[in-house]
Amino acid sequence: MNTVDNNRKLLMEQSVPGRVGTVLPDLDVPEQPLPGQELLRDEVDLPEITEPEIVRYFTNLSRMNFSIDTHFYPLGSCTMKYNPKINDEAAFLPGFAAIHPQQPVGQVQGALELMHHLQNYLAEITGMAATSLASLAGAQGELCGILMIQKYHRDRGDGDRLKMLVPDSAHGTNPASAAMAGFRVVSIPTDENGNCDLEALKKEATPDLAGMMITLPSTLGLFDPTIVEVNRLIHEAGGLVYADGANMNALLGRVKMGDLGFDVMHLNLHKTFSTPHGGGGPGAGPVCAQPNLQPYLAAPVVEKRAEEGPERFVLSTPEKTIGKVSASHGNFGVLVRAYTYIRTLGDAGLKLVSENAVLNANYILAKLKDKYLLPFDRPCMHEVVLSANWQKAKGVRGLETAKRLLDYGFHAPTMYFPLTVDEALLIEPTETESKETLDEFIEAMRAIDQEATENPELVQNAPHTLPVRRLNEAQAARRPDLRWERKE
Amino acid sequence: MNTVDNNRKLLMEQSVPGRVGTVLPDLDVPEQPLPGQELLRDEVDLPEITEPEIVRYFTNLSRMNFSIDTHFYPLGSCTMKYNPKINDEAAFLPGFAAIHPQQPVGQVQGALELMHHLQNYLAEITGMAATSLASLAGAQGELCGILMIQKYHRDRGDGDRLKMLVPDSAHGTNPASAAMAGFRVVSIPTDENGNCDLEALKKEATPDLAGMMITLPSTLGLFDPTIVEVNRLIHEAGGLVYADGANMNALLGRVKMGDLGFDVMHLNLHKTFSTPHGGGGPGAGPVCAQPNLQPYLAAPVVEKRAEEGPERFVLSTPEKTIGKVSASHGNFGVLVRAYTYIRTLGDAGLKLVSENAVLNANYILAKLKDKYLLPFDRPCMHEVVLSANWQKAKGVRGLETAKRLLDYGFHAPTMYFPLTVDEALLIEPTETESKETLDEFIEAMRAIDQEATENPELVQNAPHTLPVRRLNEAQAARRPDLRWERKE
Amino acid sequence: MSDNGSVPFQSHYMPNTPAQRAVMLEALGLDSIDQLFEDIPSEHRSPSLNIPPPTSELELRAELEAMAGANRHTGAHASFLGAGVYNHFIPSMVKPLITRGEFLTSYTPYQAEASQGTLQVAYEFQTMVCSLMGMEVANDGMYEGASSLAEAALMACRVTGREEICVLNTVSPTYREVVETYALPQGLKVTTMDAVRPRLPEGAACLLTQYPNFYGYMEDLEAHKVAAQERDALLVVSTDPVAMGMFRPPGEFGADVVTGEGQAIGVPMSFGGPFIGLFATRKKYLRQMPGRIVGRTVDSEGKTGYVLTLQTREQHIRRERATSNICTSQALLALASAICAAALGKQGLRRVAELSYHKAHYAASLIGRVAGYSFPIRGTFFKEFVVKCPASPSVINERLLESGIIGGLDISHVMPDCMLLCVTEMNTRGQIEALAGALSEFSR
Amino acid sequence: MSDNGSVPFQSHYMPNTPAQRAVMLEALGLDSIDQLFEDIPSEHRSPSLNIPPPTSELELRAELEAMAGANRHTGAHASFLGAGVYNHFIPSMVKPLITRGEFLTSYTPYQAEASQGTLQVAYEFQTMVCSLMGMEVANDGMYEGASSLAEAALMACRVTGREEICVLNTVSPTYREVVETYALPQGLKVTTMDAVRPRLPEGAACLLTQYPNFYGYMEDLEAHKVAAQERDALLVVSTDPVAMGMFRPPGEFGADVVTGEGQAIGVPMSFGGPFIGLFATRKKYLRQMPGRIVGRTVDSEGKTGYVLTLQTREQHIRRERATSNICTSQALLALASAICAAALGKQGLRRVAELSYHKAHYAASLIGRVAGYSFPIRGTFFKEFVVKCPASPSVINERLLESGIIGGLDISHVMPDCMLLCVTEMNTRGQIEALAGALSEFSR
Ligand SMILES: Cc1ncc(COP(=O)(O)O)c(C=O)c1O
Ligand SMILES: Cc1ncc(COP(=O)(O)O)c(C=O)c1O
Repeated sequence: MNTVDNNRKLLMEQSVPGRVGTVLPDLDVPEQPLPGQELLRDEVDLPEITEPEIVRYFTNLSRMNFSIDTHFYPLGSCTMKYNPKINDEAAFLPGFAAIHPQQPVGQVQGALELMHHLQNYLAEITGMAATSLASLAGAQGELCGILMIQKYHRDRGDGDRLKMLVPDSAHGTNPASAAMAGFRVVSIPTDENGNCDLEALKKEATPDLAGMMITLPSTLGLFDPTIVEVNRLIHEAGGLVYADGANMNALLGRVKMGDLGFDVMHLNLHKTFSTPHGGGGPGAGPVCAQPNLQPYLAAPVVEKRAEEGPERFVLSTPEKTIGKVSASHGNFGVLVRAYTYIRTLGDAGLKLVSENAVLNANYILAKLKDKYLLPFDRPCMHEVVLSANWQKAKGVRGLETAKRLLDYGFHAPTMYFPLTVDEALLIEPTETESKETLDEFIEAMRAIDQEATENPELVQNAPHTLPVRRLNEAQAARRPDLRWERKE
Repeated sequence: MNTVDNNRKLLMEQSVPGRVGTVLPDLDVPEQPLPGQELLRDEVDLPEITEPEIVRYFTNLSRMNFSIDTHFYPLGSCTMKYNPKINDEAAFLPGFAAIHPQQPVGQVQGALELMHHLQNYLAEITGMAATSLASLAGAQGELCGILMIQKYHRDRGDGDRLKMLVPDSAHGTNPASAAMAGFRVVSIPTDENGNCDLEALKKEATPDLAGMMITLPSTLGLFDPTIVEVNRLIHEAGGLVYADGANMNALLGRVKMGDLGFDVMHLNLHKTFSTPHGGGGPGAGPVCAQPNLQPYLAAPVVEKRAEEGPERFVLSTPEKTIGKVSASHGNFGVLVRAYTYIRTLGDAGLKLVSENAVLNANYILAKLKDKYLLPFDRPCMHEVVLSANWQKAKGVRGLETAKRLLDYGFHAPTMYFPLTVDEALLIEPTETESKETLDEFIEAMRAIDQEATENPELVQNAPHTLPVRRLNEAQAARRPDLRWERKE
Repeated sequence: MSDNGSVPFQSHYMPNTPAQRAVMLEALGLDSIDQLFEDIPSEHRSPSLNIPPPTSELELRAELEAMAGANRHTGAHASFLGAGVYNHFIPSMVKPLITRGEFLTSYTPYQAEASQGTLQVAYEFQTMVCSLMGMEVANDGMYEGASSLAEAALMACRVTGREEICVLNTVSPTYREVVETYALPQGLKVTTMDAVRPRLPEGAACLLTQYPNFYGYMEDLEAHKVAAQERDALLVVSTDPVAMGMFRPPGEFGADVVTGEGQAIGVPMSFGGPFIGLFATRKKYLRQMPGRIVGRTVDSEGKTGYVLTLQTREQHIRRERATSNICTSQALLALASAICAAALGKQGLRRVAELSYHKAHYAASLIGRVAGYSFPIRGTFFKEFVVKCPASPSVINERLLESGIIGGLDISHVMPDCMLLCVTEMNTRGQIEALAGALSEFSR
Repeated sequence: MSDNGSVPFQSHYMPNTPAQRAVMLEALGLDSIDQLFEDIPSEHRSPSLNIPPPTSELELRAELEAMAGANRHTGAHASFLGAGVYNHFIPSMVKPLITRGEFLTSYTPYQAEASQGTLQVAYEFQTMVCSLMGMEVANDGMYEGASSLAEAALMACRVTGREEICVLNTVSPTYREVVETYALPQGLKVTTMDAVRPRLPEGAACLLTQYPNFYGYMEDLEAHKVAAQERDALLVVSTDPVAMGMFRPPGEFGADVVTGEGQAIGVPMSFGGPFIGLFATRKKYLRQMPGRIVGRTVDSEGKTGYVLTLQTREQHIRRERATSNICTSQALLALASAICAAALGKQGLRRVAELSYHKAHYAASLIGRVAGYSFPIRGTFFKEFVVKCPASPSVINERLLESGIIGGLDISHVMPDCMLLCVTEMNTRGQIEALAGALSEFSR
């Protein structure tokens, strides 16, 4: 169709010399002498395009996306839940959106108060002693937590604890973060039930052990019942345990990570606390810590002074801080949204989140396990990992199953992750989807299985109904075309 | 596709007992005694549905629409130009959106000031003496204007002037408004050049003549060069002339209606002044009048007092007003948008509007007249009327040509209007479309003409690519199904 | 920058550049755009235009904010002003949905296949209006409440072939004015009558009532139905849709036409507009109804779809014999109302009504205890009530404003020293008590 | 209403009702949801949760507005605060576009066919960053300016196989802190050096510079390039993209990596985030670049399309050997910047830069005339400059606030009695003169 095809013309291809996209004011002060020509540039190669064209272009681009507002989006490990509109409304209030991070604290008490409440809520939810809101995404939270562990060891003269354990099922950011902090990463296998292989773990509990990063529930969607034992083993070996809290949607109000023996963890506000993912961010990855690690939290944190006064809330630097990880205080706009979300749901609502999220996932599990291989036959948490191995036997790969789902109007599950499961399809429905939607999704999954038998080509060549057909990723990587360039 | 089909489930069909869409506060005052049961109702049959479902439902519904933000929309007589985003931003400012029409004027000086400026701008643009912003759409503006003419005659003891002339090409609201005011409507034919048939007009210039309603440029997209003569004839016969200003987009800064001898007119802010049409409103149809009719304007108007003070701007009732036409002061939110638009474009910008609008229409005319019959071979104004008569000879009707355009990603022109042109296609590109878009549209129109020759069925059965195929309007009218009803 | 003044103005709303326009003119065989305007009598061509010059968005925004800032609004003030326009809760999902370009910038859905979104919304809206009012059919919305009532009166005259419109004196005075603006010029008669046991004259076309009435009290619709029926006149009821969350709907009392102002559900007050007129009636009057109507049908493959229907009633087909001249109405606000009604849902609308009811009655109970204030009207009220004050309402309102309170409507021109107060779920207990406190300063 | 407290809480965010959950549990063969949580050690199950109860939107909105209202913001104040976060003009089209659900609520575009919108935007963003910086390749954005610079330093160490990072002392102190947080734990060395004729030690991996620098002045990139090249070190430049509207881009000076804070183009200040880190480099370092990269390709029918590419650099493939741990970044803000940059366009970005330049220099010229104020730094500045004040900047700022002015950044801890003032196109002449006027109260 014309509209879609047309819309693939890039801005620079639509540019026409002389067009303007906005009108700026005239200079209202006397003109000042310009610097020497050697400092000035000729012209900037930006498009010349008018407001109507810009609006139509980006509006139509948006229409080529699947999203939570338009589709069921059961992308495992991503917690694609509904993002309430009041959260955005709050973040856009001028008193939040139009304040500068360097204003004296007396001018921004409202913002600091909100951050202080949020720190406390997150500490309470995780059962930890304190929170720093400084880190800007999950991965940066991980880095902070790992640096805290590192500094803790160094401060105790334990600086040659250089080994960090990471389960083989872990999200890629875990080993990457540990490596970024300079640790040697050792992978710990998952046992046949999907839990941590305790024997393997014990073997690695050596004096150079700095700690372990554990995702709970794991990226297999499973709660490891031996978790307390695992944490004990690490502690016994002198290590500390980092919890990747990206999957907290399963556990809100059901268990506190602090109670299980974790020392430090991050939360993904853009998952569990429903701030929109924006096509790839912004997020926020606050870090919560036990008293032992609290002094190491990233700066700044918000403190509330005992006495009333115009500077009741202040920004402070934890005593042994690992430092700053961004120029400001965190992704404040995201924090406002998460705060609004927690206040909306309250204690009762947060508990309902995990109940519904886990029930929804198990319902899918129960309704699909006769058609798709279930690698771990036990109740899952907020997400279920299936395998398309049976379909593969018919000639249809997991990737193709996933792409075919797009034709049915559902976003695909996460594919080929965790890496430990063949042809993995990681399905996370979240609590904001209805039973009706789940039933339709289940029906589609079953229909695709049948298509794999009866008409495998249909599945193999999917998608059929989207703005583009299967894209050539190999070519993209082989001959990188990464920006528009003027044709000579 | 699933998503679209699913989305056709109505709210009541998605409703599940017990779901809630929003959470309301607890009662914070002592409960009060309720009235007797006989006054209370059992329950209201509204849906029970949650926020995520509502957002997904309406978001996906919106995606089934063509609109200016997504498509070229050359719907003749509708002036579907781009609606600037700052206009909406302005209307949503709390100081405009959260004020009550009955607040004492001292509390709303800003709103009144804006209205006062707008009154003046519109009077200046039309060359009239004064403006009332009270009428809520073009048709209500017409009614106001016609009532003003009626009252004027009655006040002069000329109450039996009961005949209102309306050209045969007029928009349906013109005769309907005249009839609503109690006038006898007499249709005046259009001559072979598309102008007013002066001979026919003269015949109707009898003592019972109250006046005439004239659209300028006409709904044929033509500026009647005899307009001054027409107005003179009506005036000579003791009548007054009403200008339907819905087509003012052609004339901004090019001519003032007041200079041409019109006595009263309305403007469609939702056309010429680019307030969004919202799928069928809101609009605003301010009325501008010459000094003779000014005292009859609908109430209220905003007056500026000579002296400074906290009540500088006041609401007042014109001396011989026809009365109020709504409970408040007009569609204020629309007025804010139009004001913002006029201030943005300014004098120079408004002139550019008509230039570009007229040039764009003539460009289409020139590029299509070899393929589509041009009933009036002369330069047009902001829109061009073509006829699909040549295509009809090949078996393809105007309606089908129009529907086929949808497949090409363009909204259809207005069809079968004006009624005086066979198989009329009324095309209004507006000034906010680029030459590139016009060229693509022209290409599509030419391609459809070729399809009409080579593959008429393709056109006859269009559209092929939309969420629904051709809809059965006859059945809709024969067996009206106008609301969801619970199946027994 | 220095040559800023001299370059011709290029608007960011219009893509074609001077160079492109030259190419287009060439295609037309013309030298200048002026040649396209030669039908305009030369002496009137290109007049001077005394409008300020183009303004940048940055400067204009500052100017608009200043003008908006000069108004006292409910964002910063408690308000007890109602009288037909209400400060009710609007869920945050409404605005992002109605401002989606596909809804905001589309036209009336004449081209059904390209407008299924707007059309399906209309069908939802019609359904919701019928449910609220207890009626059989509804249209897709009129301009606003007052003109909607006027159109109902005109319809009643058409249906009955009669010319006298009776209106209760408890109907909003402004609404009555609008009815007169619409009806009198056509030669129809408008008669105002007392709301207590009204007796309609023979040949009356209809009885217009308001429920709750202008003063906030519930009219005795049962009695009014009898009064109308005695004369074979139509009972027309103008309502507040929020009241329908708890009170028996007019349909259950046998109303023939129900109109109303839809603003209270989902639409900001915006100084009085844009709003959305509600209009519902009995099936038998369907073809006499004004306004747009959307119907469900099927496409050529049997799939469900929606279209504008019964258009032969409308001006673009029937012209001078149309049931109304209305064309553009208020579709976007109908959408806002539909979203808000869905969000409130069955439980929420009742709750909004009940919260308003209890808070209004609590306010009345507090004010009733202040010496010098009394309630001249007896009966059941919903969220508004009339208070007779010990001082001039306008003086009291000035005092209230000092406490950050926008007071009630001064109705002393119809009831001496009286104020019409409105309380909704948006008013907190603190605000209500502050109101009562401030009022007690005038106590006698 | 009376039984309000007793019904179980039903959230408007979760569709499944108790009845539906019962049906689902039955399908699982379970009696209670608790059974699904039995893997949790029983002693830790269902702890108490000390979080306030659910709050209605209506009440929460009031609370949020109160908290927001407790902050002094640029909607109500003139501001001269910059230092890396700027109050620049954002056209009104940005917000309605970025809040479209399809952009706002989609995930990272792993599923390319269902994410062409997001992917094409990323390609546009990469194009724009390259244009602004005069560089060959750019990624789809990092967290923000400071960590983006830190990642550039790490990349320089990878590329050169060296371990010493040199930073000019004119780079923002906070940026330097962040570089240290990222670099020191890995055993890398961070050395700060004077910006005047810096001499890099042998074995330096890179020289980090800022342009304009933290104090607002243009660094001599030509000289810095020579200094870096002498040691085969990479020249890394952190920029303000608005400055790129008028000043020669780092690419033209031979910069190897250019980073920056994208906020100034299209992103509100929001108390410091979310922002958007810019990252561009030379083609030869492409495979060492951190972050997401989008490439253009074709589909199976030859149609153009976009995909995430070169993912083998990234953590989800390369794990501990990835070029960075970054995963979720700031895509929505990249979108905002891309829209804003398109709206400003070639002419507009230059104009914003020039307006800022002229206004800042005008402010400096006024302040320079006030006795007691002086400029400790010589050189060309863009929109910021350092003023030495006759009184403590914090005292002066308190006084300014009384006039509705948010003053400059107090940098007296690095330069005694100095303030860093920023002026942009958002500051009117009136504001600038009011600032100068208020400052003159402290004149000596
Ligand atoms: C389990 C897990 N850990 C960590 C992350 C990293 O979080 P982020 O993407 O916010 O950096 C993710 C998300 O991608 C995740 O799913
Ligand atoms: C020529 C003309 N006159 C009058 C009208 C009526 O205006 P409205 O739809 O605002 O009532 C229209 C638009 O529909 C029109 O095109």
